[in-house]
This record gives sequence, C-alpha cells and structure tokens, in this order.
Amino acid sequence: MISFIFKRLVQSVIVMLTVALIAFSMFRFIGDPINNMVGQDTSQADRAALTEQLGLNDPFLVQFGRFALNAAEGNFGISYKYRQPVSSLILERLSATLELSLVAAILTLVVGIPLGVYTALKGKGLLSKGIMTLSLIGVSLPTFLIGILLILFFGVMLRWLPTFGRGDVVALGWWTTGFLTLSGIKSLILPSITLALFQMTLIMRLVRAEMLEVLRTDFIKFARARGLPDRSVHFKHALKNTLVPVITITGLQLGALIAFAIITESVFQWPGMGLLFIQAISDVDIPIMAAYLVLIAFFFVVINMIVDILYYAVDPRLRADSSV
Amino acid sequence: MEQVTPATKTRLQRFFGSDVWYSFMRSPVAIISAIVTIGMILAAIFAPWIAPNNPFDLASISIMDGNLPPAWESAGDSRFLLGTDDQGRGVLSTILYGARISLIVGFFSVIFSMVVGIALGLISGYAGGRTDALIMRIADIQLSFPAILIALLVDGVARGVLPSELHTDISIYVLIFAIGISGWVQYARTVRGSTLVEKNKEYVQAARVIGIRPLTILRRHILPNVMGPVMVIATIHLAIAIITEATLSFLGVGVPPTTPSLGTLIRIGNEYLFSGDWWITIFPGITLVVLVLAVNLLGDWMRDALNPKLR
Amino acid sequence: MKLRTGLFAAVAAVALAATSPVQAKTFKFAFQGDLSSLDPHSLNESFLLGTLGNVYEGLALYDPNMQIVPGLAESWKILTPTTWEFKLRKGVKFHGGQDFTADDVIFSWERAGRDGSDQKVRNSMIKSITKVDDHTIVMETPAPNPILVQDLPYLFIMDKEWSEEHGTTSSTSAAGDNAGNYANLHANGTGPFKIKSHEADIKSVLVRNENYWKDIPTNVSEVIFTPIKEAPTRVAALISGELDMVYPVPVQDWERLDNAKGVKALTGPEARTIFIGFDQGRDELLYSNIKGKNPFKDQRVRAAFVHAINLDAIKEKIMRGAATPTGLLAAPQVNGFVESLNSPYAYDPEKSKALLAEAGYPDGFEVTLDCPNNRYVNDEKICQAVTSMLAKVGVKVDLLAQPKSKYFGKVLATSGYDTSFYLLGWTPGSMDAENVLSSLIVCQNADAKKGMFNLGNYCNPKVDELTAAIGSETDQAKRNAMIAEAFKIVKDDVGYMPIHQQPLSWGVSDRVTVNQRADNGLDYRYVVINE
Amino acid sequence: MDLLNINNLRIEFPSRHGTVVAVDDVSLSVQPGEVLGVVGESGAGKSTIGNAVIGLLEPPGEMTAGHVLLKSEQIDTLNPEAKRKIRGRRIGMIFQDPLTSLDPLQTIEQQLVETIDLHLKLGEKKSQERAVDLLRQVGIPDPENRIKNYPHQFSGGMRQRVVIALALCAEPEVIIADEPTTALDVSIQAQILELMRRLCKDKQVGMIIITHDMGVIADITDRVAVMYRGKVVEEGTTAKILGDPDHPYTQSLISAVPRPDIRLRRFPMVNYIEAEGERSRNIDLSTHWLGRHRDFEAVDGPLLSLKDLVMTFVTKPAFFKRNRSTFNAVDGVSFDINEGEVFGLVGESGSGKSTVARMVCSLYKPAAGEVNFSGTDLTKIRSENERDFFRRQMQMIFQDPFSSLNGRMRVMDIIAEPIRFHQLASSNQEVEQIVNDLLDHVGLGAQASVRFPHEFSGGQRQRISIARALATRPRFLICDEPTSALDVSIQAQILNLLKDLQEELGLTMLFISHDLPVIRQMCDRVGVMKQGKLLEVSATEDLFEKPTAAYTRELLDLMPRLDKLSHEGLEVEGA
Repeated sequence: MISFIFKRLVQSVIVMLTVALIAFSMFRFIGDPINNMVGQDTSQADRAALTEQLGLNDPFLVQFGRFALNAAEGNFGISYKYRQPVSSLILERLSATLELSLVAAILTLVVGIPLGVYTALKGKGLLSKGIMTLSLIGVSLPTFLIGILLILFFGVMLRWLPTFGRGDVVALGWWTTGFLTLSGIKSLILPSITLALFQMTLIMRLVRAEMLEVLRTDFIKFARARGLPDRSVHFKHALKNTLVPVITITGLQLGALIAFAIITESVFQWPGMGLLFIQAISDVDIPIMAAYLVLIAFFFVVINMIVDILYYAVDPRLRADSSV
Repeated sequence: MEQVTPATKTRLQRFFGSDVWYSFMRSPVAIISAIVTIGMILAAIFAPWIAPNNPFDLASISIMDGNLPPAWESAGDSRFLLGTDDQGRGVLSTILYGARISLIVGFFSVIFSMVVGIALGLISGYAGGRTDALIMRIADIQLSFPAILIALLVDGVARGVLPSELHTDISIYVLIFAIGISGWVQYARTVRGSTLVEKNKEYVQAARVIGIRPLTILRRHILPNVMGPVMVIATIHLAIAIITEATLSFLGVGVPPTTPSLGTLIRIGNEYLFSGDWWITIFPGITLVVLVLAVNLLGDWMRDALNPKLR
Repeated sequence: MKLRTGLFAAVAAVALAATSPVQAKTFKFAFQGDLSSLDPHSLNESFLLGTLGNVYEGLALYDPNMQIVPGLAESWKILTPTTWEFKLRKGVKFHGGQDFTADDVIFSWERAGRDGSDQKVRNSMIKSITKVDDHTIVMETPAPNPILVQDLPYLFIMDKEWSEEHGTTSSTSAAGDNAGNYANLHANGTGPFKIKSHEADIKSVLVRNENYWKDIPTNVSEVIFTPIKEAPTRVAALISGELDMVYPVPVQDWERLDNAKGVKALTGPEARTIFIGFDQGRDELLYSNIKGKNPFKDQRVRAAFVHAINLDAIKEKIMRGAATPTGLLAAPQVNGFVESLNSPYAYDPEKSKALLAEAGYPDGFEVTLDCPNNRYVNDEKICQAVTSMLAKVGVKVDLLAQPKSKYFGKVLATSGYDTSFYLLGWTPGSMDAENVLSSLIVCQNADAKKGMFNLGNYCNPKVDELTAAIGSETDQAKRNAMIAEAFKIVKDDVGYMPIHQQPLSWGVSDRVTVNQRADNGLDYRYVVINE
Repeated sequence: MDLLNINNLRIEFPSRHGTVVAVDDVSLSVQPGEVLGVVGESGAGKSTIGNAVIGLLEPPGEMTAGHVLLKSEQIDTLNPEAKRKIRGRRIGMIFQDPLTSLDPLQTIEQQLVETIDLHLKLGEKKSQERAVDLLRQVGIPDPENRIKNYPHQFSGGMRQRVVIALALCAEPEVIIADEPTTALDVSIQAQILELMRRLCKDKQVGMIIITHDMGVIADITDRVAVMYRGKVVEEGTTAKILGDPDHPYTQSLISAVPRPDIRLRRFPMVNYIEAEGERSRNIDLSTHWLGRHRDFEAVDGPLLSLKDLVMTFVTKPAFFKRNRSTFNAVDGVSFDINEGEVFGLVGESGSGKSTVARMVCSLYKPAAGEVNFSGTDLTKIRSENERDFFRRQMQMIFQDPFSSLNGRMRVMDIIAEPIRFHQLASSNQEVEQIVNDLLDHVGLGAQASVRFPHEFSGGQRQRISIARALATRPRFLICDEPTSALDVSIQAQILNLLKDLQEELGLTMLFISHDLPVIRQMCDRVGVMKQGKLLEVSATEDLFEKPTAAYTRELLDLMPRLDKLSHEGLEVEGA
C-alpha cells in the first residue's frame, strides 16, 4: 500500500513537472514578458535591469527551476492585465469554481448513476428508452446553449432564479461560500444544472454500458443459477463490479467539471477561475493562463490519487497480498 | 441470369449482405440520422450552389436588408426564408455556410486526431516497452485535461505567438489544430488496446513467421482490424468536435464573425435573443443541435452494431 | 440530533445575518467592463474615471449637466493668461481622516506625471504649482489655456501622507515586484463613497462616506458594482430584478426593456463621436496590397471612402435609429460644436467609384480595418457594415476585430500606431473642442504630447497653427470661430470619416432614479432609490 | 420415479436468417445418484438444454414445446419467482470457466453464506459453519482460513471446487454441469471428476454432465445421450454407447477419438459432419511446384538442435529494468530433431512448450541458449534478410483457426502473402496457380480462394492455415496445438491431413500438444515438459509403455480410460 502510494506520488510529481514545463514555456516564450510589464516610456536600460532582476538571462533550467519552486509556493507572478499577483486573483475565485463544481459533481453522481443502473436493468422499458433518447439530446446540446435557454426560461420569463453571479456570499476566512445564503443557493441552481447535464449523461451512459457488460458475465449467470434474487444479483454483485471501472472515468469526468466550468462561468458570469481564464485567453494574459493550467493539473493529480486509492479499496485483486 | 455465388461477391455486395447493413435497415433511428447527417453534409458542401445568397460576398449583401424576420412573418422578405441578421445576411444562407465551416473544422480536426492517434497507438501497442510507456504517459497527462481546455490553450498560445493580423486568416487552421490535437488520445488508447490484442493473435504471428516487416504488418494486418472501433470513436468525436468548435466560437476564440460558423452565429444571435429577433439565434441553434444529434445517434447505433455483444 | 439542530441554527443565523435588511439602501449595477484598478492615475479611461470620480475628486467637478462647478477648490481666478489662483476648500478630510491641503494637490499633480501614469497629458497641461498657503495655490500653464478648469475634474487628488506611507508615490503599472502597487487595490479619496471591497473582475462594493463635505441628493448607502461582460446576461439580470441598473444595453433591446415591467431604457445622445481614421503618415501602408505608396495620402481616396458609407443605414439597422450620423468629430454637447459642419458626407457610391478611378484605383485595393469588439456600442457591427459598404465600391477590407485590450495594444502609440485603418471613439475629457483638435487632429508630436490619438497622423500645418491659437485664445467668440475654421479644413481634407454620435444606452429599474451624464458617467451623487 | 424428466423439448432461436432450432424433440431423464452424460460437438444444442431446465434460456431463445418435470412436478411453466426458488435450492448448476464464475469483489465466504442463507435460512452463524464444511467436502485445504479469501487468490482447480461447493450449498436434488472440466488441465480434470462422482453417489444427487469430451464421458457417466444438430440420436448406458454404438454418427464420433492405448495409421474416414474434401494426392515432387527449390543443404546430425534454451518473461512491468520482476518460462531446454522426424512436445498449460516453439521460429528472442537449424545458430543472426532465408524453410501452424487468419483478407491474399514476400513466383498468374494448387492439396478446392475466412468452418480454416504454411515450401513445420480448438471429428481429419503431408513432402515436424492420445497418434519421439523444464525425451511407444519420469507416469495415469471405446473400423499401426 505504501509503495503503491509512493509510486503514484512519483508519477504525480512527474505529471506536475511536465505541466509546469509547458506552463513555463508559455510564460517565457509567448510574447516578451518584459514588454508586458513595463510602459512605453521605460528606457532600454531599465528594461535590461528588469530582465536581469527577473532572472530572464539565466540558463533555461535555472529559470524553470525557479518557476517551478515559485509555482509550488503558489507564486505565479503578476497578471499583465490586472497588475495583481496571479495567486491572489485565483484565490479570490477558487471557492466559486470549487463550489460550483462540487454541486455539479454531486448532481452528476446522484442522478447519473441511478439512471444508468435503471436503463441498464430496464433496457426494454419505455421510460428507459425515453431516458436514453433524452441523454443523447443532452450530449448533443452544447453547454452554452443549455445555459442560455435556462436563463431565458427560469430567469427572464419566470423570474424564479437569478441569472448571473453567486448572489450573496459569506466569507469564511479566504473561502467565500454561497451555501449559507438563500440568494447564494438560488444562484447555484442554474449554473450547476448547466454544468452537470453533460457529465450526467456521460456518467449515465457509462454506467449503463458497464452494467450491461457485467450483467453478461459468467459470475452473474452463476449467481442467477444459484437462485439469488434479482435485487442481490443487480445491486450486490453487478453494481459493485460496475463501479470498479466507473470509478476511474468518473474521477476524470469530475475533474473535467472544473475545467468545463469555463463555459458555464462565462454564460452565467460566475466569478470563478474559468471566467478569469477565458478572459486571460482573449487578453493573452500568460501568467494567468500558466497558473490556471498548473492548478487544473494539480486538481487532476489529486483526484487521480483519490481515485487510485478508492480503486485499491474496492478491488481486492489490486491488493498485493494475493496468494494461490 | 446466372446466380451470383457467394464466392464472387464484391465488397459492396458483401457490405449490403452484412449484419451491419441489416441492422442499419432495421433501425429507423439510424436511417433517419444517416439521412439527416448526409443531407446536412451535402447541403454544406453545395452551399455555394444552393444558398439563396452568399453571405461572405460583402459586395452583395446590403445592410438595408438587416434584421428581417422569417419570410412567413408579415415583415418578412421572400428572398430571405429564415430572415436576416443585422448585417443583412440571409440566415438560411449563413446557416448553410456556417454548417460548412463547422463541418470542415469538425471533419479535419477528426482526421487530424485520427491520423496522429492511430499512428501513435499502433506504434505504442506494437513496439511496447519504453516507447509505449512514454507515449501512454503523455496520453495520460493530456487526458487529465478536457479537450475544450486544451483547445482553448492551444488557441490562446496561437494568439500569443502569431501576429494578430493573421488571426482572421488562419483562425480556422488554428481551430482544426487545437481541436485535433486535443482528441488524439482517445484514438491512440483504443488503437493501442486493439493492437495489443491483435498483435498477439495468431495471424499476426503467422505474418511474423513468414518474415513480414513490422511496418507492413501494422499497415496490412493490424490497421484494418482496428479500424472498427476507430470509426465509432471518429463518429462520436465528430459530434464532439462540432460542439467544441461551436463552444470556442461562442466564447469568442473561434472563427471570426465575417466567416461565421454555427457557433459564431449563435453567439451573434444570442445578443438579439431579448430584442425579439429570435430567428438569428434559434435557427442556427436548431441546426447545430440537429446535426450533432444525428451524428451522435449514428455513432450510438454504430457502436451497438459493431459491438454485437452489447445488444 | 442535537448537534444537527445546533448546526442548523448556526447556519440559519449566518444566513439571516447575511440577508437581513440592515437599514442599507443598496444600489446594484453592472457595467460591461471591469474597474481595472483603483489607482486614479493608472488609466485614462471613461469608466474608470467615472467610477473613481465617486471616490476621488478633482479641484473642479461636473454637475449633472456636465457643467463645471467648484470641487475641492472653492473658487479660482485667472491672474495672468498663464497663471491661475485656486482657493482650496477647507475642512475636507480624506476617507482615512487626513486633512486635504495644498501639498496633496501638488503631490497628486506630480504623481500624475510620473512613470506608470496614464494621466501624463493632464499633468503636462500644468507647468508648475506653487503653494501659497495650505489652502491657496497658484498654477502656471505652459501657454495661455482658457479652459484649464475643464480638465480638472479628472485630475484626482490623493493624500500625500497616505501615499507616501504606503509607498505609492507613482502610479500603478505592472513593473516587477510581486506586492503590487498599494493604490491599485486600496483607495483613499475625498469623494462621497468609500471602497469597501474590490475584487478585480468580480465585484466592487462602495459605501457612503458619512463625512462628505457637501450635501448631495443620493440616499444610497451602499453601491455594489458587478462587471458583466455578456450583454444578454446583463439585460437578463436587469429584467429579472437582480440589478437596479445596467449599462450599456444593446440598442436592439430598448423596445424589450420598455415593454418589460419595472424597467426602462434610459437613453440619450452621448458626447462620444465614433469615427474611422486613415493612416496618412506612412509612405506605404502597413496592411494593404498597394506597395510603394500610400493611397490614403490622396484626398480623393479618403473622399471616396466617406462617400461610400451609408450612415443612415448604420443608424437604422445597426443602431436601431439610436445614433446621430455626423460629419464632425465633436458632439453637440462639446463646446465649439459647429452645427453647419455636423451634416455627414453624402452617401454617393457612384461618386465614390469615380473618385477611386480618378485617384488611380478603379478596381479598389485591399486594406485591413482595425476594430475593437467590446469598446463602443456595436463597434464590431459598424466595422462589418463599413466593410460591406466599401466592398460595393471595390475596396476589399479585411476586418480585424479584437477585444479592446488587444486592439488598443496594437493601434496606440505604445505599439507605434500599428494600423492602417481603424475605428475609434472620442469624448473630449474637457468637453471642449480644443481637446478634440489637440488629441485627434494636430500632427503627432510625442515630445509635446500632442496628437497622441491622431493614430493615422493626419497633419495639416494650418490646423496646427489654429489649434495653438485656440489654446491660448481667451475670447470665446474668436476662439469658436477658429475652432470652426479648423474643423472646416479637416472636413475639406477628409481627414477622418466621422460615423455618428453614439447613444447612451442604460437600462434602469423603476426602483431608482439616476442621472445620465453625457460622457456616459454614472455619478452616485445623483442616484436616488425610490420608496 | 425419475428425478428429472425432460420431455419432447424444443427450443428455437429466431434470427435474421430464419428460426434456428437449437434443440429438437429431446427427451432425457435422470435418477437419483445417476450421472447422465450429454455428449456432442459444438453447436449440437447441448448447453441450451441445461439453460432451459433452470429457466435461464438466453433471449431470443424460446421453449416452444415440451416440458421439464422435477419429481413429476412441471417446473417450466412456473412463474419467474418460483423458478428462481428452484434454482440453487433444488437444481444446482456448474459452468465451464471457474475463473469467471465467481464474483471477484466478494470473498468466498460472502458468496457462500449469501447463497446458503438464502435457501436454507440458517442464519449467519450456521451458514458460515456450513460454508466451511462445504469447502472441506470439496477438498479445499484449511477451509477456515481460505474462506476469507477472494476468488483471485485461488487457482483454477480450486476455484472450480468452490464453484461446486456453491452449487451444493442447498443440497440440490439435481446438478447440471456444463463442460465442468474443459478449462482445466488434465491432472486437475481427473480430480474434479472424481470429486463430482463421489458427491453424486454420496448425496444421491442426479447429475447431468454436458461435454464434448469422450474421456469425461468414459470416466464418470452411467448413461449417455449423444446429440447431433439439436437431436438426441442415441441414448443408452455408457458401456453400450462407447463399446457398441448403433447410430452412424456415434460410430464416426467414437472412431475419431484419439486413443491413448493404440496408435492408428490413419483415422478412418469420418465425414459424417463435414466432407473431408477431395485432395489431389500422389503429386510428383520432382515436377510439382512444391518440389522445386527444395535444394536445401543436407545436414549432418539433427536438423534442429536446441541447446540450453531459456526464455524470461516480465511479470511486473516497470519503466526501469531493476524494478521489473521476471520468471523463466523456459528454463534450459535442449533437444534435437532429426530430418524427417515428427517430434512431440507435451505438457500442461504453462509448461513452456509453446514458448519453445515461438523461440524456434524467432517470434521470441531467447534469453539464453542456442537454436541451431541446419547448422546455423538462429539466435546469432542479426540481419532480417539473412533470417528470411531460414524463415522460408520453417513455418508454423497455430492453434486457433479463428484468429490465425486475417479476417480482412481473402484466402487468395492470405496464402499468396508468403509467396509474394519471399518472391517464390515470377508472376501474379503463377502465384494464383500455386495458391489454387495448395488449396486443392489441403482438400479445399481452388474456388475457396476468393472467399473470406469467416465463410469457412474451423476445420476448413485450419486447412487454409496449413496451405499458408506450405506456401514457402518449408522443410520444417511447427504445429502448435493444431487441433485443440477443433471438434473431435474435425481433429481427426486435420491429423490425417498432417500425417499425409508429412509423408508426401518428407517434412520434419515439431508437434506440440497437451493431449497425450493425439501425441501418440502423431509423433515419433516425445519430450515431456513441466514448468519450463524438459523432463524426459523418448520414443513415443517407450514413453507410453514405460515412462521414466514420475511426472510422466502421473500424466499417463490421469488420462481418461478410453479402453472401453469400440475399436471397430480402426487401422491400428503395427497390428
């Protein structure tokens, strides 16, 4: 177990270093960082001094090392556009994105998995076919279109729910939460549905496919042949085995939520990292882009670790103590 | 008339006699979605001939025709069946041309992903060892990032690297590259998986015993046998690529508004949604959803048809 | 169970605290862009200046009709044509409690001239400031400047002590250090509102300065500003009642707003003129297929261009009737406006083609049009329309529409005026035509900070002479005659292609009454929440 | 009273090509304590019967006639819930593959206790005790501790014991075992069969064993029903059916079974199922294409000589070499094969015999040792072109006829590929001529060349494989389990074909099989392998009559007794 975790840690570090290298290359080679920092009046001498001061004359590896160390401390430099440290900009938005993603993730799992199981078990039923068709439409509707339609219907026509932003938030230290106010919770509804819908259909279809696969296996056939009731066959044996492969992909999909939040945040003007990132792209604000990239990679690495450990816990075959 | 013996069937006859064709003919959904998909592709290809007017020919459009509702409404103009946008471009024509751009981006990015993915997947699966480990590790890392994010990044980087006056001209290539590069992993993993299975099959070993060289084995023996799942992925990926393009264009980092794709059209129309000019956004929106849905349904059917154990 | 009840109670308490109506009258509004900094000298941009005008103040202020009224200066008088004496207001305190004195004025003027400042133009209008006593100063201008006070509302005064204490003696720019400039995120002005919190691009909260020195109509105790980039989201938020005011509203949504319950469109002519400029300075255009010469140096080509544009069509179709087509770079609200020159160039494509043929371009040529896509009302659409209209006379225009940050990064002096053909909008900060002439029309002169926004370097020595004379002429009638003469020359030269005065387009809830200033500025002093 | 009666059962599968009758008017019965064998080749419909009896017929299969009686009570018409209650409680079922029959995520105990408690309602504690007891009965050592383990911690044979324990959980009256030993090695097979037989007698359970294997039938059954194309063609006591079959199908089936005790010259013509095809025989090698270019250098000594061959596999891959763990699949194997000889290699799965074959034909690179072929050490060859010269002389026939042919290529291209690659023909026309000749020669006929592999049966595909192997005009042929995936009658045909070709073309062969009777029919000399090591090499007759290694003796002892089988129509060699 320890060696397993250690191995995954080493892999994670490699992944993070690779991503950091990409981020650093972006920062270093796209546009001239100096040009982005100083005004038009700055003299050549001052530019040279700044170049020296920032260490941009050092060997590539030294620069990269410094970048990586700074990044590890959460220091990504100054945003070209906002003239503020990138880390503080991201920190202000982190809680917004994480809360949105969390709610969407819960929605995805709570709705997606049961629907997947249902459609796998009642494949022939009318309701099940209806759900499958709806899910395909769900996959075919671009997220931004869903968001616009939801705003139009629930925000403008019915005036039930807020159409933008997080509503009132309560600060708990550096973390701001929308869970504690009515307007915060109301504000969460439309964006989280928008964000969850696509992943929900994906998870549902995945669970269905895996479940069908498992239901065809010999051990399910054997379980039936032993007279086990459907409830036990479906939920005790089939579902548990379904979840093993589902866990990995679900982990990836939940991570993807954080990144997919870009679109949702853009449509709902949700003050999260995605909105920051998309604006950084149109402004070519490289420090923000680089930081966002590294941060997303970090989330993925963490999620992957959790998934691996879960996997390990669920599947006895992975535990190394097997004997014959 | 002589009876055609099974022994002399052509490939086409074989196809029409196959289980896949049979299952296709028995699935109304598959038939309809195939008709819709092919119809839209043809409409896009022949847009210059069938579109009532050319929205890209600036000299021919007149701003005085701007914001006309669909022809069946009282203020409509018979020249513009689905109305016009603010610049006086016929919505029907912009949709035809827009679908063309969406499909071009979709198809070429899929082909791009496919070529890269298949090549790396074959190499990875067949060579094994460190080559395999390296390629798959890269794939794993990339897989950590959703396609849309990678496409956004590539797009952002391209914006930073390329001079801005080039953006309009090459934005479509940037898009194809961005979406293409974000999708190769799936192909590579699938092809690698199939290659691992196929390479241990005895027909490959037989070819090796004969002495056939690895590249020939990959091309002649393994490639044709891994194409089934690849085609399924490609179909589903086409739908994803079209959505990704639309999303990027919606976010304003896709194709420019002078040569709008479906996503750009929706973005432009979105600004008019509240003012009552619904046709500018609704029609492209419907077109996009129908196109993607048709492709998805086709892919869904294909996955079931090519993977009989799933039924 | 007990624990759960307790937790629930705690949550409820917090929720209550957050939502319970404190006796606050909160005014919530959204704008399309963000307040990019709190530093009053960091950016010479209307929204930033308009917003910070509620926090910081100049020696003079605008009244609701954009007339100059005394601000931090109680009064002023001209001593000689180049020297002015200002009596400063006594008893004014900064938000931090510091007294307002002559030293603060001198410090702020100097700060506006230092590296990183975007207010160097306003700094350069004044040659020196002499402190007579704590509440009297004398300003000397480089040349006679009858309209000096017109430029003072946006030369914001900061507290010297506070700035020095926090090491922000020069304006925010992105240079090196990670700590950032203190004034970028903190403010200490004399205005009626204080910054409570500011999260870049998320939300800014301002609260009433209870110690403000003047009685003002507003009953607002808190202002919450949210940037909302997407116009539909903005409009939706207003209609759904989440916001009291949003701007700008797309012109096509006016009807919809007026039909919706509880909201209306608040519109009017803005003092901003939208126009298109030509690069007439270079010998060869940067972005054209014509090599070795610059077609825009030929007056006939420029004339051909202006006659090809159907401004009425742009007004009707793109602006939904809400703009005023113009032939002049100064709006009616601007001092020096010339009614007779305001009529646009006639739309005459045939004449346009003839002129192009005459100038040697019977088949037209290619040129790239630089255009912002999120700065002015329907900016990109105007450019598209222009592109399509020029196509009809044979000129192939490549449109490069970009977000304002990138657009300005390309076309302004910073990048050496990297454009051949561009769309720009201008509101003279001083509301005087002289500002138009000296910023947009006189020949570029980086040292004198003149013609800084004359991106295409239209250059006519006669106009330069007149502008210099206007700058120092104190007789209003003579001055206006000279302004008219200069504008006439520009119009005959076809120095620019004026498009229209763009409309002010606000969406306002019936819950509030606001004053719509002609420079699109929202002055919180006049925001009243109706009961 | 019969325990279980199946009366006039008919099962249909509607399909695109019309309705397939999988089971046609089948009637069977079992008494308590009796073992009934249902034997037949693939597609005979025997497994369908088992599924129908327990009410788990897979859709779209449908029982259209007949009924199933358990102790005279009709059970096929019961509602699904009632049927479920019979399953496991009164009728137990054992499936073929023990590796996939158990839920991998639950311990043996969880699975046993769930089933026991469900049917017997003993409560947790009693169920656990019973579970341990059951494991002991089926011969799992240390059941108290092993019961906590997960399925993957058991070997294949042990898992099948667990499966049997699960089937016995509720003391069912009838057990249906569907190919219970097919996935197991021969030594395990004998133990499992013995266990099943003992349980059947002790508990007076009625048992139906469904199998294709005459050895299993001979070992364990009391009565046999022979199925052919959905029908029972013959039924009777085991002794009667095996010793004196009446039906021609049964006769041909039995005559095709390779015997461990005798060596046949050829199998008798067994074309009841599939025509053997007309082979063009008696070719004159001096003029025929196959005889040309046979100008291989004559060798002194053996044609193939292996010296201390070692093959290492990575069991735990890692990026860095030192982190990998490995095991030796082949560990110091040496033997010689003389020109014109058929050398057999026998052993259980995992013994390394296939690995040896793959090293001989350079599919694997040995970790150590030499592969000397006509005097050249193949492991020392570096250039591919040089190796091609030997590849042409050495070809291989594989086990699985379904995966050994590329489904995307026509038979013509499959067989022509080696000819074209080695440039053995001067024109396309000549290539086609040669391919048609080869197809004729293996008994398929030239018209097969334009078809695709999937249009052929397993036996026919194996003939195509053989034709491909012959296409380089090799002098040395490696046959890796060439018939183990085939039905017994087809196996006989293919073995006949290989024998004929070997004689006609004077081929040298390395013949690999796990099946001792087959080895006895085919080989001149035999090597026995176990766990990567070669235990003994001796002439075939010597090996079978007086084995030296203990392991060999054990293997021979565990072979099914087939001496009861009818000898009618057999040409015994040397007799």
